[in-house]
Amino acid sequence: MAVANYLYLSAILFTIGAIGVVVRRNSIVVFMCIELMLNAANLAFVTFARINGNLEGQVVAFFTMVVAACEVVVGLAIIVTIYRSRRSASVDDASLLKR
Amino acid sequence: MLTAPSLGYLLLSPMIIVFAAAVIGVLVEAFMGKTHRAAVQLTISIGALLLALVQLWRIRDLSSTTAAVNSVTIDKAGIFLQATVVVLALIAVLLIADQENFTAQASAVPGSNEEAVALLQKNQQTEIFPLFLFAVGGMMLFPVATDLITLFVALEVFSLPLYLLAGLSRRRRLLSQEAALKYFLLGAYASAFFLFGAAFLYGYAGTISLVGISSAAGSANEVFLLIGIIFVSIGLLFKISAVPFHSWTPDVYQGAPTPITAFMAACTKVAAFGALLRIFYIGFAEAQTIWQPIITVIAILTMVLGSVVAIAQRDVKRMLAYSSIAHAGFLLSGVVALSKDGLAASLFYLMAYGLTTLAAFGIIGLVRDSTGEVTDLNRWVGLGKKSPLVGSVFAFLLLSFAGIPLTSGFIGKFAIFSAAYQSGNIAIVVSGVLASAIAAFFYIRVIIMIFFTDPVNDSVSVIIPSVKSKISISVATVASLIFGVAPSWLLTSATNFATFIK
Amino acid sequence: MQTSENLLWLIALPLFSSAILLLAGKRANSWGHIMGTIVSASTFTIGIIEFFAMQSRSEENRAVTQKIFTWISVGSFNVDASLLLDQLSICFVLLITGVGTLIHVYSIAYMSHDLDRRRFFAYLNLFIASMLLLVLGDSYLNLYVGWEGVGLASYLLIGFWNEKPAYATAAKKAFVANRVGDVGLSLAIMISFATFGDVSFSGMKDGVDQASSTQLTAIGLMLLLAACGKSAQFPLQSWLGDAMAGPTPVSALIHAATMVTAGVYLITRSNFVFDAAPIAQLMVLIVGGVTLLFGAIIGMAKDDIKKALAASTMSQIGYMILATGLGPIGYAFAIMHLLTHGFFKASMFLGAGSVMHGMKDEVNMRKYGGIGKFMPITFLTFGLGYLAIIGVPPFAGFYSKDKIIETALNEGGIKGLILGSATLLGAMITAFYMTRVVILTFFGNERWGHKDEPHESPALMLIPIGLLSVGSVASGYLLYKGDWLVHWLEPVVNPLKVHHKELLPPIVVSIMAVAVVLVGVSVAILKYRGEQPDKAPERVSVFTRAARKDLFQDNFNEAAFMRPGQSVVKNLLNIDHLIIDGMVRAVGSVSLSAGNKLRVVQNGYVRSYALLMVVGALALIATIWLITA
Amino acid sequence: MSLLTLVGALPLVGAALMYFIPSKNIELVKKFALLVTTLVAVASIFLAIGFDKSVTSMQFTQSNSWISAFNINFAVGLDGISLVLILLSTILVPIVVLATWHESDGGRWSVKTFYVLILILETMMIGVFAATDLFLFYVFFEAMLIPVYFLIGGYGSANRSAAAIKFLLYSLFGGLLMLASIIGVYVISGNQIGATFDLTQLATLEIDNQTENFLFLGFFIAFAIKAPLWPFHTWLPDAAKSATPGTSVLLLGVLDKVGTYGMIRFCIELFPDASKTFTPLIITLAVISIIYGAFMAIGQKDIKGLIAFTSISHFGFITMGIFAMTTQGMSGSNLYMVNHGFSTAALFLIAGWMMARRNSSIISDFGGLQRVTPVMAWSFFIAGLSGLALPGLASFVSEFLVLVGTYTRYPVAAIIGTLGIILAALYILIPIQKTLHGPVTPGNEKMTDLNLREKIAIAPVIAIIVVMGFYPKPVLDLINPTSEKVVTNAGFTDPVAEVNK
Repeated sequence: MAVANYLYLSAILFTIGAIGVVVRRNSIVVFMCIELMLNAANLAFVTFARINGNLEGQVVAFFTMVVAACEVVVGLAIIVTIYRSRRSASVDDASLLKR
Repeated sequence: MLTAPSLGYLLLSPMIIVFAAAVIGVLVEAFMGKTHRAAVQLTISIGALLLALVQLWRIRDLSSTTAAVNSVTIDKAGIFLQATVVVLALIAVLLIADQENFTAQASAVPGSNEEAVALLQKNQQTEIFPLFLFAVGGMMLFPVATDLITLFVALEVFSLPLYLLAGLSRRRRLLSQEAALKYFLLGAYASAFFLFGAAFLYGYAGTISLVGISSAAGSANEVFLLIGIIFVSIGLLFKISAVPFHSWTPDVYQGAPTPITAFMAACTKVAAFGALLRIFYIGFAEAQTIWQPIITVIAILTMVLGSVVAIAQRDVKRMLAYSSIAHAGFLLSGVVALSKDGLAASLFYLMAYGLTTLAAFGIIGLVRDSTGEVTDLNRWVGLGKKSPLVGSVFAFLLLSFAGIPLTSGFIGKFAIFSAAYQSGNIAIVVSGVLASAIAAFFYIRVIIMIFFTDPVNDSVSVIIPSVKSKISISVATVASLIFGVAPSWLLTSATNFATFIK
Repeated sequence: MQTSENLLWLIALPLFSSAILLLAGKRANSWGHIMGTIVSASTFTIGIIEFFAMQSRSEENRAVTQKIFTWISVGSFNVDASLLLDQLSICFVLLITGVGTLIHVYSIAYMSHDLDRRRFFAYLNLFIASMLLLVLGDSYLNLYVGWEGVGLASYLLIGFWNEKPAYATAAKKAFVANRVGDVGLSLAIMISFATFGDVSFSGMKDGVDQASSTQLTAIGLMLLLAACGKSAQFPLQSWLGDAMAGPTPVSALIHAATMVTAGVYLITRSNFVFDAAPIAQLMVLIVGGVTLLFGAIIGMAKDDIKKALAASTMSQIGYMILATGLGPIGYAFAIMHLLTHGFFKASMFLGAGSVMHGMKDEVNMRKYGGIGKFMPITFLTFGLGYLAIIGVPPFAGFYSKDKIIETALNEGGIKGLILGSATLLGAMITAFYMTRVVILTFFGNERWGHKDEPHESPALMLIPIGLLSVGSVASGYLLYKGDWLVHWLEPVVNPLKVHHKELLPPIVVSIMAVAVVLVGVSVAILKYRGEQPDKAPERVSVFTRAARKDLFQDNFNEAAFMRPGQSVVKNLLNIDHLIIDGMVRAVGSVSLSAGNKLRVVQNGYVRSYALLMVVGALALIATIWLITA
Repeated sequence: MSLLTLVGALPLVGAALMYFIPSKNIELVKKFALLVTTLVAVASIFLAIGFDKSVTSMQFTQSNSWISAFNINFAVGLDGISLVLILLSTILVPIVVLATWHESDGGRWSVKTFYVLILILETMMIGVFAATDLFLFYVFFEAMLIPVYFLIGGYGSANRSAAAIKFLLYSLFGGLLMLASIIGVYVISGNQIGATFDLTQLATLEIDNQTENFLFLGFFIAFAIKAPLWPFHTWLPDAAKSATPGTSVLLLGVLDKVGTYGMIRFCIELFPDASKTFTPLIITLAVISIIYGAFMAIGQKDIKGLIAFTSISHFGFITMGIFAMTTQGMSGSNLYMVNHGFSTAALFLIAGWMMARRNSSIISDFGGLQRVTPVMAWSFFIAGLSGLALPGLASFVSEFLVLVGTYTRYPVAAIIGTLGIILAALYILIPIQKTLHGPVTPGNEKMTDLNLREKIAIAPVIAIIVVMGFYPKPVLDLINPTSEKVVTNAGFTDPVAEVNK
């Protein structure tokens, strides 16, 4: 299998994630979509590491995972707090701030 | 045989101090009783920032590309930007120190008993200080980071605390939490774009260092470079609130606790622009024919849209949010200029804008009624009558935003447009001045409301600020005034410090 | 050229006097009129002294100058405040100060009941100063100052009783009409500067040979326009009738004897321009001819004694203007008629004032009748003036008018025929309307109803009238005798430069002139003998109606200028508000509504913000793709 | 430190000293303001005495580095043009202070604030005319707006805040366009001779045509708004109607002169070629202003609006004279700036007294004032006569010089402009008839005449109007050398008279 295909896969995953953020309402799902995008980027890094023949990309992937984990912590904290206040995880409900 | 990587501790010391203080802050939060905790936290924060500043002063003439292996470049511009962040943070922390803006217990459900009890018992949590310090640390790291992963990490390090800080308001907690959620989701979304772009830059250059990307010019995979530039730019443009990645700004500025908005508006801009400048000046310098036109268009769109929409705002924080969008547009002209002058102008502008912004939001925090801050502009009418001093100061700050001579805003605008003109970007200069004219309209409208409209008889009043706020606001205002009347020192410094090394 | 230190005093004395009277306020009420009169008399004295001094010098040394200071000096534009007294100006100086002084004296009595008499004298002094500056200025710009100065004095005096809105309006009308003429003078000066690089009389005279005829014609036409404004010549004549709103001494001094003749002075002074600009000269003839008939026709229908006299003034100045259009010889005759007219018209105006004084300020001749026997002296002096104006030998008007008719006829050809007929016709009409005035006023049935009997005016009024009527009897002959005036003015206007062939012997012309006068008088006597109604008859011919309406001059001005002007103003007010300011406001409201529209995008939904980012990303990709492709 | 700097700084020092005067002591505040402004006037007269007429270069110069990063200097100096304008400003201010003694009493803010603003404004006015550094000029030019804005907005009459904002936005818009041009000039200087804002150096730049045209326009539009020239004028009537008479005097009499001054000092001196290119357009606009302003003035019902529109007409004359590019036009325009300043001051101050007494600014509310208040009426009348450029009064000399100067180069424009003098008669005499003549309008019977303070305030203005009409030489002597230099440097020579060719 050509290495380039991994890039296509990565692009597809990223696109799915990006579209998911736009179309889904549940904040958890939205957040998962973002994670999907991050992982798509990870995939690309790893692929490029392979293409370029150096390890930097793989190192980056590890870093990204750590950072993503931190992001999950913060993100879930926020989402949960909001859920407790509003009894809803829909991102559309949080739309008091506008215009 | 592995050799341990050598770290330039002296050069990194400012950041290390701040991060260390943040960690200590976490420990204090965890183990210290509530009585003196706030004071200790504040002392730690101020102390760390002052110490960092001193360190920055000591290393002001040093530079290195290998301070942290190859990930961090300490150079003149980097030091200036870090110093700017620290100075602004110092002023901001005094605003933040007014605890009563923040929820006593973030975890408590708004309006619940738990919350009420915590308030009653003065059981105020002080996690904002460590969070703040982490953010400051990240902001210091961001403009000096010279590889993609460090940039990403720094971005997240200062963003994640900010997401949380945005949700900590004591009053109108629903709005505050909403702001946090929006900021978080959109920020993470933008980070994903950034990371994806970083991947493609890596693919293009075979290295993650900015210098490497720059020297890989002419590599076959031009497409990777393009995708990389676009996506990385999106991540950065989001942080500086450039159109069309600006939507979060008004909502978050409005929803977040005002001291946090102040901090965010001032320092994030410095950090993000610092990184933006470094990436575009170092990493993408060779590809300027590609990005310059795009950034020019974005800059123009940003100034115009920011100014136009600001006209229609009824909320003073939202208005300032749009104003910050417009200013981002002005600052982008410095990026487009791609010259030493452009860099120097940007450095000056960031400092000047940051000071003015801090003071302005500081003042907003003083206008209150029984339920808390009043940000509805219609209720600001006649404020000049109620408190001439606060009215005048705010008017002065607005004039500075508008770029009237004898304010720092004017010098900044002049510097940055000169640089843009010098680099041949006359379109941006003309749009800039026209947008400034539009912008002047809404700044002046507020001045009219404050001074020339009779106050309606309602409960809005200007509270007497705490000493900390007083210091903070007056330092920022006076600095803003000095940099308007006698900007020579800051301008010369900015020029002297306007070098990125590779 | 010799200098004289006295000239400045001619202007300075009355000017200071005027200023003192105005500044002193009520304090000067008791002595203001005395001071005004003394000052006026002293200017006359200076004038006399200068006249005799001048006469005693040889012909080429007669003119004297006095440079007072450098007024304006910018680049090549240099104008001194400098005065020139030559043979031409001395005539005017004497007329102005002489008649002026008499009228001052007259006014002491005439205005004795007016609370503001002091102010009146201040204005009179101001007028004397301005008028003297007008005739003494050695450049067009200096003349211009006097020119507008007399306009101001005229404005102030016409509007002396400006509590009456109609009077204030008349004053304003006079000023504005004069300003139209002033445009001409301004432009003439500008063209002169562009042409000659100089605006002084002597400088321009020296350069006239090198100037192109286009420029000279333009200057001439503009000067004519100026003259039309000041001298109430067609088409700027309409203000003069209304100007009779001023106190009668004013009408006599300013609107009969002196100021309105400034146009004649201007053209005569500019003889070197007109002599070199035939088209302009022809226009002068046309304007003069038209006005002399125009005024005469209006004069036939006027029942207001002052307005009838004003129409007559207009007509007589028409004669003078016409004469100035006749070339070198004409200037002298124009000045001669101007001087004689100054005497007899002033005398008649003052006579009219005397009648009004006796008739409780009634001006309508239909309410007069048979006054002659109550006011014998007034009747006598008025009669002398009457004989002078209609041109009965040997009264003054005969000599001066006769000469104009003669010169006009001598033009020869169609031009001569037309001009000659016009002047003769004018003379006939003059005889008619003046006879009408005399009959309606002094003869016939008494129509003043229940009012008190008219009484003769006090001596202080009668003496000036008497002196003036002496002038109206004798001045003509004195000036005519041995072509005195013609020779006197020769250095200024070169009347003898061109030799005119005489088509008709002078005596034939004189006989013709006297004949038409007799016709005019007879017709008037036939028409106005017997009882006259005390109201103007309603059923009159179209011509009479037109003449009563001043030949529709006001209607014309109203239709041609006032109403279009008003609508321009009205429309501009709207345009300014709706379009020009509107565009500005539109920019504001467009920005505001754009702001409001764009605000809607900010709908609060995270998803749509994300969508906006995606769209932005796609737009960036598309742009880059376009750039690099 | 140059005397000029001292004169300029004096009002600012005065404003600072105001801090020590208790706000309650209104009379002391006013007296102190009067004292300071009078001192400034006296000091500025020393400037005139010490001024060497034979030299065309800047005098009383001083240059200190201000913002070294941009090579910006605090550089001031005087030539004939700026000297007379400074004299105009410094003489008018104490007169305004004295004349409008009670104007600030009913304002939104304290009387003290009013005078502090006036004093600050005076410093700015002096500075704007004295600056020989482009950047410094711009700073004064823009910063000046703020005190005026507060003076209009804080002490004006009805509709003041709308008028104030209109004024400010208009001016800011122009100022920002100018800023773009200033940046352009600065950058070009950096490329050619080393970055500088020094005016004499900037005048030596070689700029390509297209760029020069754009830079010129940036400056010109700013000044055209300030002046104001048709069609940028609509802010002025609103501002003048809403401001207090004293503010209006400073606004029309001095501040607007910055526009015409700028046209000479910057548009023409820095961009002679572009000036040449745009002259036809500008002359056209000027002529339109003359006629348009006059017609609009005729149509005004409000006395302040009337004076504002007459000024627009007069500014048309000034602009026309400037761009006629002849010595006469240039000197005439300069002189006109001074004369218009005093004439308008007289008109506005007296109109202000009339309005204060009647509590109305509608022309038709007055009537018969000549009977009731003769001194006031006479003063108004003389001011009006100067407004219609009656020979013998100040405006005439300047108006005539402008027309003559224009005629030699642009005859058609001058001819149309001359028609303005007919309209001038209408727009002055109609209101004079309505206010001073006719029967006394009900409500005016008890009107009081000018008191001693008012007489003292107006007397010098009237005296200047009269003296300048008869003897403008001293001022022309100051102006002429500079005017000639400007015209020559712009590459023009006066047209030669036909007979001398």
